[in-house]
Amino acid sequence: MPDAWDVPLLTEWLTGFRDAVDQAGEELTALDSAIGDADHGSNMRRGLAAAVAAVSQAPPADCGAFFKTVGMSLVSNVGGASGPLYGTLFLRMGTVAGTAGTLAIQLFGECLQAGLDGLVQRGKAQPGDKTMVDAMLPAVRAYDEVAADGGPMVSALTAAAQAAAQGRDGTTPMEAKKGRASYLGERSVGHQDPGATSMTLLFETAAKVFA
Amino acid sequence: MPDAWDVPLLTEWLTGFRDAVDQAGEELTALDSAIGDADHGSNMRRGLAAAVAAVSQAPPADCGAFFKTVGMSLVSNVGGASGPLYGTLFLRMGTVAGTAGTLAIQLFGECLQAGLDGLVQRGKAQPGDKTMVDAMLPAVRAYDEVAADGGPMVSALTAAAQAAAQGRDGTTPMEAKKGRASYLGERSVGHQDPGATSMTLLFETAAKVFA
Amino acid sequence: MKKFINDPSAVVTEALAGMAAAHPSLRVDLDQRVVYRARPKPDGRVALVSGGGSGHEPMHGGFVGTGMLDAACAGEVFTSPVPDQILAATKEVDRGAGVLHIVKNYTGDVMNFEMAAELAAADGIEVATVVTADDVAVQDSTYTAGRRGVGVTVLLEKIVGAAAESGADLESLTALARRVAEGGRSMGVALTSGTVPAAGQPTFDLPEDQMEVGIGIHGEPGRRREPLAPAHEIAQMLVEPILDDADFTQGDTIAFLNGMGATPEIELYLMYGEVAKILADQGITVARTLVGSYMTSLDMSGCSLTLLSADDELLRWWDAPVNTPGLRWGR
Amino acid sequence: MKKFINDPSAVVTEALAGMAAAHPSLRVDLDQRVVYRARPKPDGRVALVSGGGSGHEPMHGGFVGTGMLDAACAGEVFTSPVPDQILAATKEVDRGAGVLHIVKNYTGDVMNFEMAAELAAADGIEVATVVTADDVAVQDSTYTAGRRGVGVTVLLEKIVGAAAESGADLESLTALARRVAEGGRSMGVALTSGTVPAAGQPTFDLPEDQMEVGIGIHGEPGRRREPLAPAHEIAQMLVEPILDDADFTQGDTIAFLNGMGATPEIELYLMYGEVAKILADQGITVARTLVGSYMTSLDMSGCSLTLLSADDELLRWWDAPVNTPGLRWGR
Ligand SMILES: Nc1ncnc2c1ncn2[C@@H]1O[C@H](COP(=O)(O)OP(=O)(O)O)[C@@H](O)[C@H]1O
Ligand SMILES: Nc1ncnc2c1ncn2[C@@H]1O[C@H](COP(=O)(O)OP(=O)(O)O)[C@@H](O)[C@H]1O
Ligand SMILES: [Mg+2]
Ligand SMILES: [Mg+2]
Ligand SMILES: [Mg+2]
Ligand SMILES: [Mg+2]
Repeated sequence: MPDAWDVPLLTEWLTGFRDAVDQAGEELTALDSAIGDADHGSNMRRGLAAAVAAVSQAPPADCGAFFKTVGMSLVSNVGGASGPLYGTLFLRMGTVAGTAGTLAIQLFGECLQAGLDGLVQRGKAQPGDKTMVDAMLPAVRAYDEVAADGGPMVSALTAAAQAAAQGRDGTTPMEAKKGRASYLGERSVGHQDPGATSMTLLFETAAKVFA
Repeated sequence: MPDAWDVPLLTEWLTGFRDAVDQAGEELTALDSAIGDADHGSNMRRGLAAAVAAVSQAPPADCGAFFKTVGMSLVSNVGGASGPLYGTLFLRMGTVAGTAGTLAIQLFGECLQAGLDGLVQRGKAQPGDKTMVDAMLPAVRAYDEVAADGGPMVSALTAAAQAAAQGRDGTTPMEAKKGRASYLGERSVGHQDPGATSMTLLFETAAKVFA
Repeated sequence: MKKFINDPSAVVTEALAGMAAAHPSLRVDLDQRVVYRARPKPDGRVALVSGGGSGHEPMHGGFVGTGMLDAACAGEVFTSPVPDQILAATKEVDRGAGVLHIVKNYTGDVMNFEMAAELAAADGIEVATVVTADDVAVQDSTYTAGRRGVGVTVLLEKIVGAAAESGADLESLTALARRVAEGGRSMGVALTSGTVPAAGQPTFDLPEDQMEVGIGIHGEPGRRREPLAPAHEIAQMLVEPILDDADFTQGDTIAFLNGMGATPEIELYLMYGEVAKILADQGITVARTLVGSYMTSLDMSGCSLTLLSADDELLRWWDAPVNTPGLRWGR
Repeated sequence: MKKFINDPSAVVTEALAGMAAAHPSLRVDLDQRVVYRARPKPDGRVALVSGGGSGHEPMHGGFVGTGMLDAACAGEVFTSPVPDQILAATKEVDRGAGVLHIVKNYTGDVMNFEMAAELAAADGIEVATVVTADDVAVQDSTYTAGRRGVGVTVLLEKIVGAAAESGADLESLTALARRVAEGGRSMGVALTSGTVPAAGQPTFDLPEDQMEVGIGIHGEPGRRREPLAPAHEIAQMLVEPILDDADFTQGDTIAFLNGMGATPEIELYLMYGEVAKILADQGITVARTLVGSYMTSLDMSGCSLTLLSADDELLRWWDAPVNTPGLRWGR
């Protein structure tokens, strides 16, 4: 097995993420009920079902096309905050991936960084604002450290997933500054962020693809 | 004590009726909740408070003036069905009473008959329609029987009160044909009519004045 | 009881004060509890007076204005106004051409308006009366109180109000009003009971999985209870008894789907979509539509459907300008 | 959950179908879930597009028509529409003079409109955006998501819609819109939670003797809970934080008391009476008033107050004719 992503592996990642979100849907919505508007689970379910359908209907020719199809599906089917955020993340990964047929550890790291940049540019959240950024930022950092040492991919992704989970747990004591939870002010403290929770599932699923 | 009504005795009747309705207010409203709109108690309370205030503010010169003041107060302050019905009853009694200072057993009987006629004319209820008519009609009949035998007043009024109570009890198995209860159709069966209940209090209080 | 109120016994007067503050086009007599137009109509025109218990807002006070009512008398919550109010309003708005009383068929309303009309006549004012009785949930009979006056009242006030504005005389307005009253049929359903402020608790208890079918507008229970059903089945329950009672396949129909006070518009529109489908299937031509909460029953959740047969004249009056807080279109 | 619905996931489309059936003045694209005017405005005029989650009816679809919006995009219940809808609407209504997007300040709404605006610009359509953020319950800060856009949105759509009808260009309309957005402040309170159809149960539980103070329009809990209070105290809780945040004693004010969906008009008017008294005491001149349920939160019982500073120009646009299902006056 080559130590790089290709379209079939990306597809495995996507369907795995869809399954994980399907399973965690109630939990995501429950988290969003406490500090938001009780729809993060159904939003992500709707979007990922559409994304999986899109890539299986017209299998993308390269990694860039794959990410763009996923990104557009999320943008066009989710709505709310998570649609543009996850959508931008995948669209930017697609820009960096371009027409590449495979993404080795270095290039995939650049894709992740571009996705994170897009997410932050779109949502303008700082670390500590109690958002999905608090899971993704440490995940990308951890990935980069392992990648700087030359990999392998499974180690980089596993480190990323662990860092994401830690970041997710770290959102609980935070007072939200972005998204709907911010309207609650101090009432948002003590609740785990739903977006950081789904973001952690994304990295955990990625690690499993190479495990 | 003369065997006839005069203004002080009529006033005693009115305040007694006010007190009886005050006390039975909750019961009247509860009866009206079941088959009407839950306001017969508060309607009658409001009206009788106004009537008592009116006759004490400007004590009427004769029996006719007394009845007219009471009737007008009820018409002007009750609203709903019971306002015009009780109001018309007293106004018509006032017409027959005219400028009389006292009402002996015969004349008072004519007053009652005129009141009943007014009530029926206004409300167009037949006996058996489950209304206050089902208490007042037998009461007036019973009064007339004793009056035809020459009285005394207390016997005529006591007979009337007993007949009213019997009529009131008789409304329970009836299906309403008039008033709000009629909208319930068969669902109105098994409930005592609130208007027949307050009408019975009127006759019971009258009997007490001469007891 | 969760309500925006102060003292339950002051609700009617305080709400009227708020109406007066909100609408410079109205003049509100807070003592008599009568809502008038701030600018009365010209001499020689017939005036329209309506009224009833409070708790049905915007009806009737919200329908005072050009093209609709001249005065509305507000009774206690769910209790008809007293003759004094109606008489005062009748005298105030008479422009020498007579006054039409628009009365919903409830024993109390009918009798209080009747007494007021007698007193007004004694004062030399020509008064005619039309009584609405369009609720098909109640069996019609000359031996009973008859049907309740519900949704058609709103349509009648609009249509006859427009005709009155144009200068029609009392006799022809009365005839027009009777024609509207006779051409309308309504049916209502409730998902929850309302709460009368003075009573402090819901008038009836309705389990989560039940609804009341055949309700009026006074928070009273309906003709029967049924299990809660999807919107398309409820639409059927509204349309069917109306069509069983009268034929609407000839000519045009005005359809009015009314919210009972606590029904949000998204649900009303959804219900209207279901009703419209059935009406189309039945070959009924809906020429005009009104969807909204115009005749409410305090905070009851529910809706009622009213169908009115309408010829070209009625549609013309329906389309004519109206400018009231509750209903407003045209110039 | 007691609602007039069929399938909870079909609520938005079915309600739009009912709207289409009820209003011949509208054209509804049920696939894209966009409400258009049946008769588009003439070439050379700036078009106004708004939208947001469903469940706030009549906002926004009910505000499509002459003198207000050209198109409204309906998202899922309480979820902003996706860029595809907004882009489709923007393209459809552009008359060559550009399109103004009216967006309520919620992360999702802002981002989805932003993406649509980028795509439209790529298609050569000039798009400007105004974001409303008038809710004083939320502390304003550049480091947070900022205040929610609530009641002022309705006033803005009316005022800027009138100006757009008169032929103003995109730049001056955008400036006008910003002026309205900056001049408005709102505060809301809830007596009960609403129920999202897909969720099937109330978003939060609120005991009989408690209310939520500082709510938005998405059924979310407010800033704090308080014991249920009489109307005059609640009015104080609405007015005070608004006046603490901005001065309304100079010039004229438009006052808008909004019902949240399940609040009957009698209570709204009563509340408005209390609000009007406080405003008068504070030396605030209310030049225009709007009382009704125009921006709802499904079947939530509650209300919000919006005050808007208005100069003569704003009042002129406010008074200009408007003809939409939700707001209608003038010719
Ligand atoms: N400005 C932002 N930047 C990054 N993430 C954000 C931002 N705003 C919200 N989020 C994320 O979005 C999640 C909520 O998504 P979702 O519930 O689907 O959308 P909505 O808030 O519109 O209902 C939050 O838990 C948070 O992680
Ligand atoms: N047509 C009628 N004739 C005689 N009595 C009537 C008639 N209609 C109603 N009633 C009486 O009025 C009573 C109800 O009075 P009330 O509750 O005060 O008025 P409303 O029905 O307008 O709320 C009924 O219990 C009945 O006895
Ligand atoms: Mg959410
Ligand atoms: Mg009653
Ligand atoms: Mg009553
Ligand atoms: Mg949402």
